[in-house]
Amino acid sequence: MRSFPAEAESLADIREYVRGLAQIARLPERTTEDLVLAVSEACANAVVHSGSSSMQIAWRPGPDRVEIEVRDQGLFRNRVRLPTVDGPGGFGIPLMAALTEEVVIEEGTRRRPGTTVRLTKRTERP
Amino acid sequence: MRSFPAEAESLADIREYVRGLAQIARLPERTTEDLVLAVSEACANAVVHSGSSSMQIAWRPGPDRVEIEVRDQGLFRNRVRLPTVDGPGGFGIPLMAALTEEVVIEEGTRRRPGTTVRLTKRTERP
Amino acid sequence: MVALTVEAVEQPRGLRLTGELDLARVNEVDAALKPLVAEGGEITMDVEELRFIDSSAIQLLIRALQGLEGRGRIVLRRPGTGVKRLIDVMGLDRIENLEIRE
Amino acid sequence: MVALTVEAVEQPRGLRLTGELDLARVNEVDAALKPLVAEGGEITMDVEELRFIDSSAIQLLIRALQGLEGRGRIVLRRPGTGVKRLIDVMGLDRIENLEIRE
Ligand SMILES: Nc1ncnc2c1ncn2[C@@H]1O[C@H](COP(=O)(O)OP(=O)(O)O)[C@@H](O)[C@H]1O
Ligand SMILES: Nc1ncnc2c1ncn2[C@@H]1O[C@H](COP(=O)(O)OP(=O)(O)O)[C@@H](O)[C@H]1O
Repeated sequence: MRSFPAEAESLADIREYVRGLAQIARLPERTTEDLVLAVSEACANAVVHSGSSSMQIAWRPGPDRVEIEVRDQGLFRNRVRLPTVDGPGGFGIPLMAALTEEVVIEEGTRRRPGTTVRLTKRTERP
Repeated sequence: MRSFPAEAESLADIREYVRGLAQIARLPERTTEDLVLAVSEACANAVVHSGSSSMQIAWRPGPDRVEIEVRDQGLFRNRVRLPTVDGPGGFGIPLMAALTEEVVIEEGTRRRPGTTVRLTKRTERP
Repeated sequence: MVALTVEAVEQPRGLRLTGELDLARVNEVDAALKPLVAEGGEITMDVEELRFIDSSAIQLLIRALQGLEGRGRIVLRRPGTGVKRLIDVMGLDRIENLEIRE
Repeated sequence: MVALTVEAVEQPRGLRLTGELDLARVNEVDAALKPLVAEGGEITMDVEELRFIDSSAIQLLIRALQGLEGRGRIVLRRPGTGVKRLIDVMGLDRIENLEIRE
Protein backbone atom coordinates (compact mmCIF):
# COMPACT_ATOMS: atom_id res chain seq x y z
CA MET A 1 0.00 0.00 0.00
CA ARG A 2 1.37 3.39 -0.97
CA SER A 3 0.07 6.82 -0.17
CA PHE A 4 0.21 9.90 -2.41
CA PRO A 5 -0.93 13.49 -1.83
CA ALA A 6 -4.40 13.93 -3.33
CA GLU A 7 -3.13 16.46 -5.87
CA ALA A 8 -3.13 16.48 -9.65
CA GLU A 9 0.68 16.53 -9.56
CA SER A 10 0.66 13.01 -8.05
CA LEU A 11 -1.00 11.43 -11.08
CA ALA A 12 2.20 11.09 -13.13
CA ASP A 13 4.00 9.51 -10.16
CA ILE A 14 1.13 7.10 -9.65
CA ARG A 15 1.26 6.04 -13.28
CA GLU A 16 4.99 5.40 -12.97
CA TYR A 17 4.34 3.42 -9.80
CA VAL A 18 1.70 1.23 -11.46
CA ARG A 19 3.83 0.74 -14.58
CA GLY A 20 6.67 -0.49 -12.33
CA LEU A 21 4.42 -2.99 -10.52
CA ALA A 22 3.02 -4.21 -13.82
CA GLN A 23 6.52 -4.74 -15.17
CA ILE A 24 7.45 -6.84 -12.13
CA ALA A 25 4.25 -8.86 -12.68
CA ARG A 26 5.23 -9.20 -16.37
CA LEU A 27 1.89 -7.90 -17.58
CA PRO A 28 1.61 -7.32 -21.33
CA GLU A 29 1.94 -3.70 -22.51
CA ARG A 30 -1.73 -3.38 -23.47
CA THR A 31 -3.01 -4.73 -20.16
CA THR A 32 -0.63 -2.42 -18.34
CA GLU A 33 -1.73 0.70 -20.17
CA ASP A 34 -5.43 -0.06 -19.64
CA LEU A 35 -4.78 -0.50 -15.94
CA VAL A 36 -2.62 2.63 -15.77
CA LEU A 37 -5.38 4.71 -17.35
CA ALA A 38 -8.09 3.20 -15.12
CA VAL A 39 -6.05 3.88 -11.97
CA SER A 40 -5.20 7.38 -13.17
CA GLU A 41 -8.92 8.09 -13.60
CA ALA A 42 -9.80 6.73 -10.14
CA CYS A 43 -7.06 8.90 -8.61
CA ALA A 44 -8.10 11.98 -10.59
CA ASN A 45 -11.57 11.51 -9.07
CA ALA A 46 -10.08 11.37 -5.57
CA VAL A 47 -8.21 14.61 -6.39
CA VAL A 48 -11.22 16.44 -7.81
CA HIS A 49 -14.15 15.12 -5.82
CA SER A 50 -13.08 13.64 -2.47
CA GLY A 51 -11.70 16.59 -0.53
CA SER A 52 -9.29 14.07 0.98
CA SER A 53 -5.69 15.19 1.49
CA SER A 54 -4.16 11.87 0.49
CA MET A 55 -5.04 8.76 -1.45
CA GLN A 56 -3.78 5.19 -1.11
CA ILE A 57 -3.09 2.59 -3.73
CA ALA A 58 -2.98 -1.13 -3.02
CA TRP A 59 -1.87 -3.67 -5.62
CA ARG A 60 -2.92 -7.31 -5.21
CA PRO A 61 -1.74 -9.60 -7.97
CA GLY A 62 -3.41 -12.99 -8.36
CA PRO A 63 -2.74 -15.95 -10.66
CA ASP A 64 -4.94 -14.72 -13.52
CA ARG A 65 -5.98 -11.23 -12.42
CA VAL A 66 -4.75 -8.23 -10.56
CA GLU A 67 -6.81 -6.23 -8.14
CA ILE A 68 -5.93 -2.64 -7.54
CA GLU A 69 -7.55 -0.46 -4.95
CA VAL A 70 -7.69 3.33 -4.79
CA ARG A 71 -8.81 4.69 -1.45
CA ASP A 72 -9.42 8.18 -0.14
CA GLN A 73 -10.78 9.59 3.11
CA GLY A 74 -13.53 11.74 1.59
CA LEU A 75 -17.23 11.24 1.01
CA PHE A 76 -18.49 9.87 -2.29
CA ARG A 77 -20.55 12.57 -3.94
CA ASN A 78 -23.54 11.01 -5.60
CA ARG A 79 -24.77 13.19 -8.36
CA VAL A 80 -26.45 12.89 -11.70
CA ARG A 81 -24.79 15.02 -14.37
CA LEU A 82 -27.01 17.10 -16.62
CA PRO A 83 -25.21 17.62 -19.94
CA THR A 84 -26.77 21.03 -20.61
CA VAL A 85 -25.91 22.32 -17.15
CA ASP A 86 -22.68 20.53 -16.23
CA GLY A 87 -21.00 20.44 -19.63
CA PRO A 88 -19.25 17.37 -21.03
CA GLY A 89 -17.91 14.92 -18.44
CA GLY A 90 -18.82 11.89 -16.40
CA PHE A 91 -16.34 9.86 -18.44
CA GLY A 92 -14.20 8.52 -15.60
CA ILE A 93 -16.31 5.71 -14.14
CA PRO A 94 -17.61 4.43 -17.51
CA LEU A 95 -14.00 4.44 -18.76
CA MET A 96 -12.80 2.42 -15.76
CA ALA A 97 -15.62 -0.05 -16.42
CA ALA A 98 -14.65 -0.36 -20.07
CA LEU A 99 -10.94 -0.80 -19.33
CA THR A 100 -11.24 -3.44 -16.60
CA GLU A 101 -13.32 -6.51 -15.82
CA GLU A 102 -14.87 -5.17 -12.64
CA VAL A 103 -15.29 -1.85 -10.89
CA VAL A 104 -16.62 -1.83 -7.35
CA ILE A 105 -17.13 1.50 -5.63
CA GLU A 106 -17.58 1.31 -1.88
CA GLU A 107 -18.91 4.58 -0.59
CA GLY A 108 -18.23 5.31 3.04
CA THR A 109 -20.83 6.70 5.37
CA ARG A 110 -21.04 10.09 7.04
CA ARG A 111 -19.72 8.43 10.21
CA ARG A 112 -17.01 6.45 8.49
CA PRO A 113 -16.03 8.44 5.40
CA GLY A 114 -13.73 7.13 2.69
CA THR A 115 -14.33 5.97 -0.87
CA THR A 116 -12.74 2.75 -2.12
CA VAL A 117 -12.59 2.03 -5.84
CA ARG A 118 -11.62 -1.57 -6.53
CA LEU A 119 -10.56 -2.40 -10.08
CA THR A 120 -10.08 -5.99 -11.23
CA LYS A 121 -8.23 -6.67 -14.45
CA ARG A 122 -7.79 -10.08 -16.01
CA THR A 123 -4.15 -10.67 -16.87
CA GLU A 124 -4.56 -13.80 -18.99
CA ARG A 125 -6.72 -14.60 -21.96
CA PRO A 126 -10.15 -15.75 -20.69
CA MET B 1 -36.97 -15.06 -7.31
CA ARG B 2 -39.46 -13.97 -9.93
CA SER B 3 -39.09 -13.74 -13.65
CA PHE B 4 -40.64 -11.14 -15.94
CA PRO B 5 -40.51 -10.71 -19.73
CA ALA B 6 -37.78 -8.21 -20.58
CA GLU B 7 -40.29 -5.75 -22.00
CA ALA B 8 -41.19 -2.19 -21.08
CA GLU B 9 -44.70 -3.39 -20.25
CA SER B 10 -43.30 -5.42 -17.33
CA LEU B 11 -42.01 -2.37 -15.48
CA ALA B 12 -45.35 -1.45 -13.88
CA ASP B 13 -45.87 -5.05 -12.72
CA ILE B 14 -42.36 -5.10 -11.26
CA ARG B 15 -43.02 -1.92 -9.32
CA GLU B 16 -46.22 -3.43 -7.91
CA TYR B 17 -44.29 -6.59 -7.00
CA VAL B 18 -41.60 -4.61 -5.16
CA ARG B 19 -44.17 -2.41 -3.42
CA GLY B 20 -45.87 -5.56 -2.16
CA LEU B 21 -42.64 -7.04 -0.80
CA ALA B 22 -41.75 -3.73 0.84
CA GLN B 23 -45.15 -3.61 2.51
CA ILE B 24 -44.68 -7.10 3.96
CA ALA B 25 -41.24 -6.00 5.22
CA ARG B 26 -42.92 -2.88 6.68
CA LEU B 27 -40.50 -0.52 5.00
CA PRO B 28 -41.27 3.18 5.30
CA GLU B 29 -42.95 4.82 2.29
CA ARG B 30 -39.88 6.87 1.35
CA THR B 31 -37.50 3.89 1.51
CA THR B 32 -39.96 1.88 -0.55
CA GLU B 33 -40.30 4.47 -3.29
CA ASP B 34 -36.51 4.93 -3.58
CA LEU B 35 -36.13 1.19 -3.94
CA VAL B 36 -39.01 0.94 -6.41
CA LEU B 37 -37.43 3.60 -8.62
CA ALA B 38 -33.96 2.05 -8.42
CA VAL B 39 -35.31 -1.39 -9.36
CA SER B 40 -37.42 0.10 -12.15
CA GLU B 41 -34.28 1.74 -13.58
CA ALA B 42 -32.26 -1.50 -13.39
CA CYS B 43 -35.07 -3.36 -15.15
CA ALA B 44 -35.49 -0.64 -17.79
CA ASN B 45 -31.78 -1.13 -18.56
CA ALA B 46 -32.30 -4.88 -18.95
CA VAL B 47 -35.17 -4.10 -21.34
CA VAL B 48 -33.28 -1.54 -23.42
CA HIS B 49 -29.68 -2.77 -23.37
CA SER B 50 -29.46 -6.50 -22.57
CA GLY B 51 -31.14 -8.22 -25.50
CA SER B 52 -32.29 -10.78 -22.93
CA SER B 53 -35.83 -12.13 -23.28
CA SER B 54 -36.49 -12.22 -19.55
CA MET B 55 -35.23 -10.70 -16.34
CA GLN B 56 -35.26 -12.01 -12.79
CA ILE B 57 -35.76 -10.22 -9.52
CA ALA B 58 -34.59 -11.57 -6.17
CA TRP B 59 -35.48 -9.91 -2.88
CA ARG B 60 -33.34 -10.62 0.19
CA PRO B 61 -34.41 -8.79 3.32
CA GLY B 62 -31.93 -8.55 6.21
CA PRO B 63 -32.22 -7.11 9.72
CA ASP B 64 -31.21 -3.56 8.77
CA ARG B 65 -31.03 -3.65 4.98
CA VAL B 66 -32.61 -5.22 1.96
CA GLU B 67 -30.73 -6.54 -1.01
CA ILE B 68 -32.46 -6.73 -4.33
CA GLU B 69 -30.99 -8.30 -7.41
CA VAL B 70 -31.95 -7.74 -11.04
CA ARG B 71 -30.54 -10.30 -13.41
CA ASP B 72 -30.69 -10.73 -17.16
CA GLN B 73 -29.11 -13.13 -19.64
CA GLY B 74 -27.53 -10.52 -21.91
CA LEU B 75 -24.10 -8.97 -22.16
CA PHE B 76 -23.29 -5.75 -20.34
CA ARG B 77 -22.60 -3.10 -22.94
CA ASN B 78 -19.74 -0.94 -21.80
CA ARG B 79 -19.90 2.41 -23.43
CA VAL B 80 -19.02 5.97 -22.71
CA ARG B 81 -21.80 8.37 -23.63
CA LEU B 82 -20.89 11.51 -25.56
CA PRO B 83 -23.49 14.18 -24.78
CA THR B 84 -23.20 15.89 -28.18
CA VAL B 85 -23.57 12.60 -30.06
CA ASP B 86 -25.81 10.47 -27.86
CA GLY B 87 -28.14 13.15 -26.52
CA PRO B 88 -29.19 13.38 -22.88
CA GLY B 89 -29.11 10.13 -20.90
CA GLY B 90 -26.90 7.96 -18.79
CA PHE B 91 -29.06 8.78 -15.78
CA GLY B 92 -29.99 5.23 -14.73
CA ILE B 93 -26.87 4.00 -12.95
CA PRO B 94 -26.07 7.32 -11.21
CA LEU B 95 -29.69 7.42 -10.07
CA MET B 96 -29.51 3.90 -8.63
CA ALA B 97 -26.32 4.92 -6.82
CA ALA B 98 -27.99 8.01 -5.38
CA LEU B 99 -31.12 6.13 -4.28
CA THR B 100 -29.43 3.20 -2.54
CA GLU B 101 -26.41 2.55 -0.35
CA GLU B 102 -24.63 0.24 -2.79
CA VAL B 103 -24.82 -0.69 -6.45
CA VAL B 104 -22.75 -3.62 -7.66
CA ILE B 105 -22.88 -4.50 -11.33
CA GLU B 106 -21.52 -7.92 -12.21
CA GLU B 107 -20.95 -8.15 -15.90
CA GLY B 108 -20.94 -11.62 -17.35
CA THR B 109 -18.38 -12.80 -19.84
CA ARG B 110 -18.78 -13.71 -23.49
CA ARG B 111 -18.80 -17.36 -22.40
CA ARG B 112 -21.12 -16.89 -19.48
CA PRO B 113 -23.33 -13.95 -20.34
CA GLY B 114 -25.73 -12.30 -17.92
CA THR B 115 -25.66 -8.99 -16.06
CA THR B 116 -26.48 -8.87 -12.35
CA VAL B 117 -27.28 -5.56 -10.71
CA ARG B 118 -27.28 -5.82 -6.92
CA LEU B 119 -28.84 -2.95 -5.01
CA THR B 120 -28.50 -2.63 -1.24
CA LYS B 121 -30.76 -0.28 0.66
CA ARG B 122 -30.52 0.45 4.35
CA THR B 123 -33.92 0.09 5.98
CA GLU B 124 -33.12 1.67 9.34
CA ARG B 125 -31.53 4.92 10.35
CA PRO B 126 -27.70 4.53 10.27
CA MET C 1 -49.56 -1.82 -18.73
CA VAL C 2 -49.01 1.39 -16.78
CA ALA C 3 -52.08 3.43 -16.10
CA LEU C 4 -51.17 6.73 -17.67
CA THR C 5 -53.43 9.44 -19.01
CA VAL C 6 -52.13 12.26 -21.16
CA GLU C 7 -54.53 15.18 -21.59
CA ALA C 8 -54.07 18.37 -23.54
CA VAL C 9 -54.82 21.47 -21.49
CA GLU C 10 -55.73 24.83 -23.09
CA GLN C 11 -55.34 27.19 -20.15
CA PRO C 12 -52.48 27.23 -19.22
CA ARG C 13 -51.32 25.65 -22.48
CA GLY C 14 -49.74 22.26 -21.89
CA LEU C 15 -50.42 18.71 -20.72
CA ARG C 16 -51.90 17.05 -17.70
CA LEU C 17 -50.33 13.69 -16.81
CA THR C 18 -52.04 11.22 -14.51
CA GLY C 19 -50.76 7.86 -13.25
CA GLU C 20 -47.30 6.38 -13.80
CA LEU C 21 -44.91 7.41 -16.55
CA ASP C 22 -42.10 5.05 -17.52
CA LEU C 23 -40.26 3.69 -20.54
CA ALA C 24 -43.41 1.88 -21.73
CA ARG C 25 -45.40 5.09 -22.13
CA VAL C 26 -42.81 7.76 -22.72
CA ASN C 27 -43.42 7.83 -26.47
CA GLU C 28 -47.00 8.95 -25.95
CA VAL C 29 -45.92 11.96 -23.93
CA ASP C 30 -43.21 12.64 -26.51
CA ALA C 31 -45.82 12.70 -29.28
CA ALA C 32 -48.08 15.02 -27.30
CA LEU C 33 -45.23 17.34 -26.36
CA LYS C 34 -43.63 17.65 -29.79
CA PRO C 35 -46.09 20.07 -31.42
CA LEU C 36 -46.00 22.26 -28.30
CA VAL C 37 -42.20 22.36 -28.39
CA ALA C 38 -42.32 23.18 -32.10
CA GLU C 39 -44.55 26.21 -31.35
CA GLY C 40 -42.36 27.32 -28.46
CA GLY C 41 -43.46 29.54 -25.60
CA GLU C 42 -44.39 28.41 -22.11
CA ILE C 43 -45.60 24.84 -21.69
CA THR C 44 -47.22 23.83 -18.41
CA MET C 45 -47.07 20.19 -17.41
CA ASP C 46 -49.57 19.51 -14.67
CA VAL C 47 -47.99 16.58 -12.82
CA GLU C 48 -49.99 16.76 -9.59
CA GLU C 49 -51.57 13.35 -10.23
CA LEU C 50 -48.41 11.75 -11.64
CA ARG C 51 -47.46 9.19 -9.00
CA PHE C 52 -44.28 7.84 -10.61
CA ILE C 53 -41.76 8.86 -13.25
CA ASP C 54 -38.48 7.24 -14.24
CA SER C 55 -35.35 8.55 -15.92
CA SER C 56 -36.68 7.96 -19.43
CA ALA C 57 -39.27 10.65 -18.67
CA ILE C 58 -36.53 12.99 -17.51
CA GLN C 59 -34.58 12.23 -20.69
CA LEU C 60 -37.64 13.27 -22.69
CA LEU C 61 -38.05 16.42 -20.58
CA ILE C 62 -34.43 17.45 -21.09
CA ARG C 63 -34.67 16.85 -24.83
CA ALA C 64 -37.77 19.05 -24.93
CA LEU C 65 -35.99 21.76 -22.93
CA GLN C 66 -33.06 21.63 -25.35
CA GLY C 67 -35.51 21.97 -28.23
CA LEU C 68 -37.06 25.00 -26.54
CA GLU C 69 -33.79 26.76 -25.74
CA GLY C 70 -34.11 30.49 -26.31
CA ARG C 71 -37.71 29.99 -27.53
CA GLY C 72 -39.60 28.73 -24.55
CA ARG C 73 -39.74 27.04 -21.20
CA ILE C 74 -41.52 24.30 -19.28
CA VAL C 75 -43.34 24.65 -15.98
CA LEU C 76 -43.74 21.49 -13.89
CA ARG C 77 -46.85 22.23 -11.87
CA ARG C 78 -47.41 20.77 -8.41
CA PRO C 79 -45.05 17.81 -8.42
CA GLY C 80 -46.01 15.15 -5.85
CA THR C 81 -43.60 13.19 -3.66
CA GLY C 82 -42.38 10.84 -6.41
CA VAL C 83 -41.70 13.50 -9.02
CA LYS C 84 -40.18 15.83 -6.42
CA ARG C 85 -37.78 13.14 -5.25
CA LEU C 86 -36.43 12.70 -8.79
CA ILE C 87 -36.21 16.48 -9.25
CA ASP C 88 -34.13 16.71 -6.07
CA VAL C 89 -31.84 13.73 -6.72
CA MET C 90 -31.07 14.92 -10.24
CA GLY C 91 -30.89 18.59 -9.34
CA LEU C 92 -33.31 19.50 -12.13
CA ASP C 93 -33.81 22.95 -10.59
CA ARG C 94 -30.40 23.79 -12.06
CA ILE C 95 -31.95 23.88 -15.53
CA GLU C 96 -32.54 27.49 -16.63
CA ASN C 97 -35.72 27.12 -18.66
CA LEU C 98 -37.45 24.67 -16.32
CA GLU C 99 -39.59 26.00 -13.52
CA ILE C 100 -40.74 23.81 -10.66
CA ARG C 101 -43.94 25.41 -9.45
CA GLU C 102 -45.36 24.08 -6.18
CA MET D 1 5.04 16.77 -12.57
CA VAL D 2 4.06 15.39 -15.94
CA ALA D 3 6.49 16.04 -18.74
CA LEU D 4 4.28 17.82 -21.25
CA THR D 5 5.27 20.24 -23.97
CA VAL D 6 2.72 22.37 -25.77
CA GLU D 7 3.99 24.00 -28.97
CA ALA D 8 2.16 26.28 -31.34
CA VAL D 9 2.43 25.11 -34.97
CA GLU D 10 1.90 27.49 -37.91
CA GLN D 11 1.56 25.06 -40.77
CA PRO D 12 -0.88 23.32 -40.39
CA ARG D 13 -2.26 25.74 -37.82
CA GLY D 14 -2.59 24.15 -34.42
CA LEU D 15 -0.68 22.60 -31.53
CA ARG D 16 1.93 19.90 -31.07
CA LEU D 17 1.66 18.01 -27.79
CA THR D 18 4.52 15.92 -26.45
CA GLY D 19 4.61 13.76 -23.30
CA GLU D 20 1.72 12.98 -20.98
CA LEU D 21 -1.44 15.04 -20.68
CA ASP D 22 -3.58 14.72 -17.58
CA LEU D 23 -5.59 16.76 -15.10
CA ALA D 24 -2.43 18.48 -13.84
CA ARG D 25 -1.62 20.03 -17.22
CA VAL D 26 -4.95 20.27 -18.97
CA ASN D 27 -5.30 24.00 -18.22
CA GLU D 28 -2.20 24.76 -20.26
CA VAL D 29 -3.61 23.08 -23.32
CA ASP D 30 -6.92 24.80 -22.69
CA ALA D 31 -5.19 28.20 -22.66
CA ALA D 32 -3.28 27.44 -25.87
CA LEU D 33 -6.39 26.12 -27.62
CA LYS D 34 -8.79 28.91 -26.65
CA PRO D 35 -7.60 31.60 -29.11
CA LEU D 36 -7.57 29.03 -31.93
CA VAL D 37 -11.15 28.00 -31.10
CA ALA D 38 -12.15 31.67 -30.98
CA GLU D 39 -10.79 32.16 -34.51
CA GLY D 40 -12.47 29.01 -35.78
CA GLY D 41 -11.42 27.06 -38.87
CA GLU D 42 -9.41 23.85 -38.89
CA ILE D 43 -7.14 23.18 -35.91
CA THR D 44 -4.57 20.41 -36.17
CA MET D 45 -3.40 18.76 -32.97
CA ASP D 46 -0.24 16.81 -33.62
CA VAL D 47 -0.39 14.07 -30.98
CA GLU D 48 2.17 11.68 -32.40
CA GLU D 49 4.47 12.13 -29.41
CA LEU D 50 1.68 12.25 -26.82
CA ARG D 51 2.16 9.03 -24.85
CA PHE D 52 -0.75 9.37 -22.44
CA ILE D 53 -4.01 11.26 -22.12
CA ASP D 54 -6.81 10.95 -19.60
CA SER D 55 -10.50 11.82 -19.67
CA SER D 56 -9.90 15.40 -18.54
CA ALA D 57 -8.12 15.95 -21.87
CA ILE D 58 -11.08 14.46 -23.71
CA GLN D 59 -13.41 16.71 -21.75
CA LEU D 60 -11.36 19.68 -22.94
CA LEU D 61 -11.40 18.40 -26.52
CA ILE D 62 -15.17 17.97 -26.51
CA ARG D 63 -15.67 21.45 -25.06
CA ALA D 64 -13.46 22.86 -27.83
CA LEU D 65 -15.43 20.95 -30.47
CA GLN D 66 -18.68 22.31 -29.05
CA GLY D 67 -17.19 25.81 -29.22
CA LEU D 68 -16.24 25.20 -32.86
CA GLU D 69 -19.61 23.83 -33.92
CA GLY D 70 -20.52 25.12 -37.38
CA ARG D 71 -17.34 27.24 -37.43
CA GLY D 72 -14.50 24.78 -37.47
CA ARG D 73 -13.10 21.37 -36.73
CA ILE D 74 -10.19 19.61 -35.06
CA VAL D 75 -7.83 17.11 -36.66
CA LEU D 76 -6.04 14.69 -34.31
CA ARG D 77 -2.89 13.85 -36.24
CA ARG D 78 -1.11 10.50 -35.86
CA PRO D 79 -2.45 9.29 -32.54
CA GLY D 80 -0.19 6.69 -30.91
CA THR D 81 -1.34 3.58 -29.05
CA GLY D 82 -2.39 5.39 -25.87
CA VAL D 83 -4.44 8.10 -27.54
CA LYS D 84 -5.90 5.62 -30.03
CA ARG D 85 -7.08 3.34 -27.23
CA LEU D 86 -9.02 6.19 -25.62
CA ILE D 87 -10.46 7.22 -28.99
CA ASP D 88 -11.69 3.66 -29.52
CA VAL D 89 -13.08 3.06 -26.02
CA MET D 90 -14.99 6.35 -26.07
CA GLY D 91 -16.02 6.11 -29.71
CA LEU D 92 -14.71 9.60 -30.44
CA ASP D 93 -14.88 8.92 -34.19
CA ARG D 94 -18.64 9.44 -33.80
CA ILE D 95 -18.07 13.18 -33.38
CA GLU D 96 -18.82 15.05 -36.62
CA ASN D 97 -16.24 17.81 -36.52
CA LEU D 98 -13.37 15.68 -35.21
CA GLU D 99 -11.10 13.94 -37.69
CA ILE D 100 -8.73 11.19 -36.59
CA ARG D 101 -5.93 11.28 -39.17
CA GLU D 102 -3.47 8.40 -39.07
N1 LIG E 1 -13.32 9.58 -5.06
C1 LIG E 1 -14.50 10.21 -5.17
N2 LIG E 1 -14.98 10.96 -4.14
C2 LIG E 1 -16.17 11.60 -4.21
N3 LIG E 1 -16.98 11.53 -5.30
C3 LIG E 1 -16.57 10.81 -6.36
C4 LIG E 1 -15.32 10.11 -6.36
N4 LIG E 1 -15.20 9.46 -7.55
C5 LIG E 1 -16.30 9.77 -8.27
N5 LIG E 1 -17.14 10.58 -7.56
C6 LIG E 1 -18.47 11.07 -8.00
O1 LIG E 1 -18.85 10.35 -9.16
C7 LIG E 1 -19.11 11.26 -10.24
C8 LIG E 1 -18.78 10.62 -11.59
O2 LIG E 1 -17.39 10.46 -11.74
P1 LIG E 1 -16.76 10.28 -13.19
O3 LIG E 1 -17.53 9.24 -13.93
O4 LIG E 1 -15.31 10.02 -13.03
O5 LIG E 1 -17.00 11.64 -13.95
P2 LIG E 1 -16.60 13.15 -13.58
O6 LIG E 1 -15.43 13.08 -12.65
O7 LIG E 1 -16.28 13.78 -14.90
O8 LIG E 1 -17.84 13.75 -12.97
C9 LIG E 1 -18.31 12.49 -9.92
O9 LIG E 1 -18.82 13.64 -10.55
C10 LIG E 1 -18.43 12.54 -8.40
O10 LIG E 1 -19.65 13.16 -8.02
N1 LIG F 1 -28.66 -4.73 -18.17
C1 LIG F 1 -27.76 -4.17 -19.02
N2 LIG F 1 -27.30 -4.86 -20.09
C2 LIG F 1 -26.41 -4.32 -20.95
N3 LIG F 1 -25.89 -3.07 -20.80
C3 LIG F 1 -26.30 -2.33 -19.76
C4 LIG F 1 -27.25 -2.83 -18.82
N4 LIG F 1 -27.45 -1.85 -17.89
C5 LIG F 1 -26.69 -0.80 -18.25
N5 LIG F 1 -25.99 -1.08 -19.39
C6 LIG F 1 -25.02 -0.17 -20.05
O1 LIG F 1 -24.72 0.90 -19.17
C7 LIG F 1 -25.00 2.15 -19.81
C8 LIG F 1 -25.42 3.19 -18.80
O2 LIG F 1 -26.70 2.88 -18.28
P1 LIG F 1 -27.58 4.03 -17.60
O3 LIG F 1 -26.73 4.77 -16.62
O4 LIG F 1 -28.80 3.41 -17.05
O5 LIG F 1 -27.93 5.07 -18.75
P2 LIG F 1 -28.67 4.86 -20.17
O6 LIG F 1 -29.50 3.63 -20.07
O7 LIG F 1 -29.46 6.12 -20.36
O8 LIG F 1 -27.56 4.76 -21.19
C9 LIG F 1 -26.04 1.82 -20.86
O9 LIG F 1 -26.05 2.76 -21.91
C10 LIG F 1 -25.58 0.44 -21.32
O10 LIG F 1 -24.53 0.56 -22.27
